Amino acid sequence: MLALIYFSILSVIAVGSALCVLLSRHPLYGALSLVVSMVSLAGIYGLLGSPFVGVVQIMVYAGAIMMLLTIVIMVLNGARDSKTPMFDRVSLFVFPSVILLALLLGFALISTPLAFSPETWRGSVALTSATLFNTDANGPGYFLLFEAIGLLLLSAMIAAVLLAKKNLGSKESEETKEVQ
Amino acid sequence: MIPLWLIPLFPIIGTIALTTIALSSSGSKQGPAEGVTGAVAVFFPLLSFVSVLVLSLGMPLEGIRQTLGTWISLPAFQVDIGFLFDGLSRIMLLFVTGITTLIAFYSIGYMRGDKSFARYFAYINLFLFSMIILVLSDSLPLTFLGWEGVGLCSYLLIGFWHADAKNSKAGNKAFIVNRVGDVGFLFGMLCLISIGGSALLSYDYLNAWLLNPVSAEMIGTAMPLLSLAGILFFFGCTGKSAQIPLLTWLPDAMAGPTPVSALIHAATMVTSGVYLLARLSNLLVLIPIVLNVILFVGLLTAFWAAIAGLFQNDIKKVLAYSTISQLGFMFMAAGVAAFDVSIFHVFTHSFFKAALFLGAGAVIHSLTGEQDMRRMGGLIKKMPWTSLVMIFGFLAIIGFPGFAGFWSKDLILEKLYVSGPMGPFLYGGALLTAVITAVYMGRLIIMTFFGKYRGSAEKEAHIHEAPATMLIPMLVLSIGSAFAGFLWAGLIPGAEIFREMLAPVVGAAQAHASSAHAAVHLSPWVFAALGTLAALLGMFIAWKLFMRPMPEAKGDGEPEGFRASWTFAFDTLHKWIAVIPTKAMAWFLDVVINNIILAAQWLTMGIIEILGDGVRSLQVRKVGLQMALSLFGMTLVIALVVIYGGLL
Amino acid sequence: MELQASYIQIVALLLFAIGISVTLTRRNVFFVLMGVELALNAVNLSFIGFAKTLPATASVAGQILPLFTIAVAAAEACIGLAIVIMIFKSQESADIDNYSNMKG
Amino acid sequence: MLLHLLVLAPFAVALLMVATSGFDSKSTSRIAILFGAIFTALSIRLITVGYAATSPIEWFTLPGTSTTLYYSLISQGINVWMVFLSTTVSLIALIAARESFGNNYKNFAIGIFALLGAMNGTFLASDAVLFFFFFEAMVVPAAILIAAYGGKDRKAAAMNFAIYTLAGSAPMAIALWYLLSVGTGSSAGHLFMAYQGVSAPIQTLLFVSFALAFLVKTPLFPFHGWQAQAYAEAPAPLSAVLAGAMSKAGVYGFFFWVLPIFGSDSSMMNLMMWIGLFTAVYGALMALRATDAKKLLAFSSMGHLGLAIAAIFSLSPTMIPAVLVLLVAHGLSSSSQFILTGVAERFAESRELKKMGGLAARNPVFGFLFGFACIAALAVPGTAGFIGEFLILLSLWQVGPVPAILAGLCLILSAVYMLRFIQAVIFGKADKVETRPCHKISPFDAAAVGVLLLLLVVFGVRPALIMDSLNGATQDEVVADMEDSEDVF
Repeated sequence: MLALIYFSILSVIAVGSALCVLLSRHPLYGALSLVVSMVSLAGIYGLLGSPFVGVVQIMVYAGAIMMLLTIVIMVLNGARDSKTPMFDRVSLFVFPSVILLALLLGFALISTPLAFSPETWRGSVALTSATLFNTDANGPGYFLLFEAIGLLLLSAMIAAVLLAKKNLGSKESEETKEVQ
Repeated sequence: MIPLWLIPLFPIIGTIALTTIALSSSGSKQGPAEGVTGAVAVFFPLLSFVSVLVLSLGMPLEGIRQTLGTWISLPAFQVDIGFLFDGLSRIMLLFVTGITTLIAFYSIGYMRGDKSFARYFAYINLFLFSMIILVLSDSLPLTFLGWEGVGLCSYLLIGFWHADAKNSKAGNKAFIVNRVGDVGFLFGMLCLISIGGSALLSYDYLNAWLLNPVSAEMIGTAMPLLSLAGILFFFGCTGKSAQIPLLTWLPDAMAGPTPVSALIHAATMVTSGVYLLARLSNLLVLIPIVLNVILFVGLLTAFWAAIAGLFQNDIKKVLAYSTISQLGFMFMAAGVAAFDVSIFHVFTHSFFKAALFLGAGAVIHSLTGEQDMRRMGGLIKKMPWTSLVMIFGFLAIIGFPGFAGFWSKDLILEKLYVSGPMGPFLYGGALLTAVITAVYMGRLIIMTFFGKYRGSAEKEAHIHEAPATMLIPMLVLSIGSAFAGFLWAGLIPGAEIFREMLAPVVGAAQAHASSAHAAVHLSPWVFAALGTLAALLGMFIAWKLFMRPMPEAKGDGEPEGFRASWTFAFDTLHKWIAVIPTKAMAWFLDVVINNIILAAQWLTMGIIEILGDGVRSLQVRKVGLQMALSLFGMTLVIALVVIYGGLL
Repeated sequence: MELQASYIQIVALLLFAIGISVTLTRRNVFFVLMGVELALNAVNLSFIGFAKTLPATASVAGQILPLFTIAVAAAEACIGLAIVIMIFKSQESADIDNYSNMKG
Repeated sequence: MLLHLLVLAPFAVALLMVATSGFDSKSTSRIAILFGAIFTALSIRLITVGYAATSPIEWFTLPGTSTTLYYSLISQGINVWMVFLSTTVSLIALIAARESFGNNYKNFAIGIFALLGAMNGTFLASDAVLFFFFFEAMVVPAAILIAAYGGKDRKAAAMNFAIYTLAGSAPMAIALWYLLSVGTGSSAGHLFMAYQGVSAPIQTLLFVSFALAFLVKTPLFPFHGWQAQAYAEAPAPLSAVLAGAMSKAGVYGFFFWVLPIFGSDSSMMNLMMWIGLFTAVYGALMALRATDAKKLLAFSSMGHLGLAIAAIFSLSPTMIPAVLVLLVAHGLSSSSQFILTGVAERFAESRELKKMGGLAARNPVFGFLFGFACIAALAVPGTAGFIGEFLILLSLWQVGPVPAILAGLCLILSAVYMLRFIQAVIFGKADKVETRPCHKISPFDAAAVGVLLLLLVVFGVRPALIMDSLNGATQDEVVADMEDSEDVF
């Protein structure tokens, strides 16, 4: 009962702030609403017994990613075209389909029997790390995925640096191009 | 004992060495050192000649056989690389290597100063290699290797001065016409394979099979195919030996350097057809129809070429037509199953025709490239030695008593006469041809050496006797053309060395053939007298007709009018039978069919492109729209799943 | 009244619907990016919600995969923002409709 | 391991080449040639090994079927030589490309290595879907290379090439999927059994779908529209690879897939033989009229491969060695001819036969190599081409005189157009091409082509070097399979 109350509060906040994202005009407001939505999602994760994912959600998503986004919005003045209409003309097309899709899927969800399992494991740090770094030959092999993610992040970093460097467009970068 | 493979090995080493010289010196301006190159070029043929000589002296009667290894080895098809050195290949090899050596020596003088000196000798050595393989091999496929090899060298040497498109066109013609014959050869081999497997391609096995009484029944059933094989092999021979219908390439082949004409297009390569007929004598005597075809083709060719020879103004062309004519004589001999006689004529012919060509070469060389006889004359005073050589060759070819051609031609005529009921007619035709031979050869000698010089003055100043490197081979050959005939002098009892040498190879076949019809007995002196009379008559006619002031030379020396239609009759025939249909077919395929295909292709491509463009125009620049569309589509799909999936 | 497993999925569904709507309808490029993040979050929630319906070992995978999703999202945001910065330099606009004249 | 190396390592090398410098083409070419040489050495090793197979690695299960597909490679008598051709010709192309591309060498090498891997995969795959995968994969690098490095009409040529070949093999994909869904496995034997189980009209449909892919790739008569254009527009080293190695994939497909699966259908086999013969004559006649040097070679190549197809479908016992030797000979001679024509094109700055000429006098080494290559191509005895053509003649003769006569006609016609080609390119007046400096074939190119030509002579004198690799299980297997359609698998 208590869980339902907490869940209701958190999910209302999450969905409500998500709607704020949809409806706010200034990107900065949108970003802040998104942060709120993410934090409340982290709460739901904790409520459901996956505290580690919740913590990561706050640290990485709400913390790092959204901060990065916010900084970029502020630096570039992301609201510069505030005169243009908020929504694209496609919206006429998108909203009905999204609503229809949501209805269909929701219907499918409701008609599917789904129940919490009493024996489910708590996603603690210990369990997560033990699973993630299980290098047994017969194990789940997540460590390989982990390595791949490491590579992905590295390459994303390099790519971002390269793109940003090109963006500078200064004489210096022109010169380095010529030297090559 | 010298291993047989040494004989072809020497010239191929020579080829490689000379190719290396030619290529490595290609960068330098003045070309390779001619002395060294010439020495290498003569040395390797000479080594071959010496080894053939040594082998010949110690040869057992049944010959020497050596197998180097397998060439093609399949369950259904087995060919060895093997050599067979017997009476026939001995004679062929002796004069092939000998004459090649002499002509290589002659060429040092003739080709002096040419930029492609080394390349020339590389080709000559390669030619010798191919010719040796042709003659020495013990099976038809390996002979075919040499057969195409000599054709290739002939092509390379005819087009030797390839800066002039006319020369390389002549080379192309020679190769292509030969290729047509070669395909006949190939199909002949295929026929033999169908009869008795690939083992039949080996000469020894073929002969054993043909002579074995056990296989008589099998031969009987295979007779149609066997006849076809015989005809096809003969067709191959007509290509190589310039007989009707594949004879047009030889006159054009005179575009090559004159020593090449002497070596390849007179003395050696063109006689390989006769050689092949002799090799297959056991097969041919079983199929009289093929023999008859050979006989009539030989007679027609001899007669036709002799007439055409009358009309030529180019000194080399006269010799070319006379070569065709003489080859016709050889084929006639083969056609009456007198294979040893035909080889004997090959042998003597190689001497006197080489001498004639080399003499002509010396004349051309001294006149700085003038080949038109109408601009010659009176050269006997300026070039006595050359004239002597040419006159020796002339006497030999017309069959003047005592000279080489006398003996061999006399034998051919005799064999023709005694060949059967048709004998006297054949004899008459051949004798008439012999008279014409004497006429056109007399014309050549008269126009070149007698009378007054008719060319330009600047060329007259340049006329000189040939240098020693050229003269020595010429003299050797003229001695040969004077005395080579005594190896088988029919009138002198016991002088039959040549026949005895060939007997182990062709003897059985000829015995088989001569048993077929009753021999006609007539004194050999009668034939000799008639032959001599023919030669004298021809000389007299020539003297009467041509020993008078010549009209002014004009044009390029090609015959005109009816002479041209006679000379180029077969060119025209080939053009209408082969060239124009091929061109028309190619035109049809290229212009009609190919364009239809291209149109179809264009249409298909157009449709695909329009479709692609249509799809692409949906997806230009509107990422949002596309995603919305895909979302809509996804929704539809899910709706369908939900509705028809039983959830609703 | 107890918390039901399907409630979580419905919340995830709502978040996803809002996320995708944001991505597809908003013209500002930052909103587009944020919509993607929102949709990813919804998927994460769905993962965990489903994980909790499974017993013992089977429930682990669903709780691990969101970690990877977050990591990928981080990489995506990183690149996406870098591209936005680059485009901003040449286009001087946050409106994605103005970007459409890039060749493609 | 050897097989894996030959198929996968080229892709790895292609990736590695990405990391090389695009500006120092000299060092890039060195490393590329080094790798090319290593692959050639590996392929020679494969020839000595002969029969080998990798243990199948499970790939995936085709949706809608119960058939599991494997990544499995096999080497037998014939495909070891195809791999030899692909590696050798690629190496030669890498060598020859040094002269032509300069700064773009790196990307060319990447494409060639990718193509090499795909070709080796095509030749070595023993699983039908794996084969098809590589067969399609070949098109991509080839088309990109044509589009990037070709002549004036390169875009259209690449487009034609890609669309033609991809569209041509699309029916095969469907037919293959169908066969897999009715059958139980994806080897040729399983497909054969599956084929036996379907009704006659579908059998015909399946045959046509399979044959179409290879008809286009080889190419044979009505589907050759892309070929002359692609070969002509592609840069010479690439044309060498296309003609010398890639075109063999079509013939190989006929031999290794169509014949074992559909070999029992004699009327279809007969039809294919006539198509092959017609293509042979057609190619020769078109070559006769060609005015573009590379188109001439393209048609000549088409003619030769038409002969090979005709021989395959003659189903004579001698056809396997015949086709093998002809393919090896054609691969070596046509690739060397294309490379030399590329050199001539650089000299004359045109592909038009009219504008060439006199190169023998200006550059004797080039003239020698060119003449040699052309003469080897017209099947003069003593070169490998003769062995191939003679055995093909023999195979066709066993079917009947008319096919053999047509093949003999091709022999004559090939002499006609090749001599015309020689005359137009290297003979004639030297001053036709005005004097420019640097007109020497580079010694490296000359040596590379020289080795190819030497190989032609060696194989011509000792064809056993090639044919001996057939003395395994393969030959009997295929022949037995052809003669009676019993289950030999």
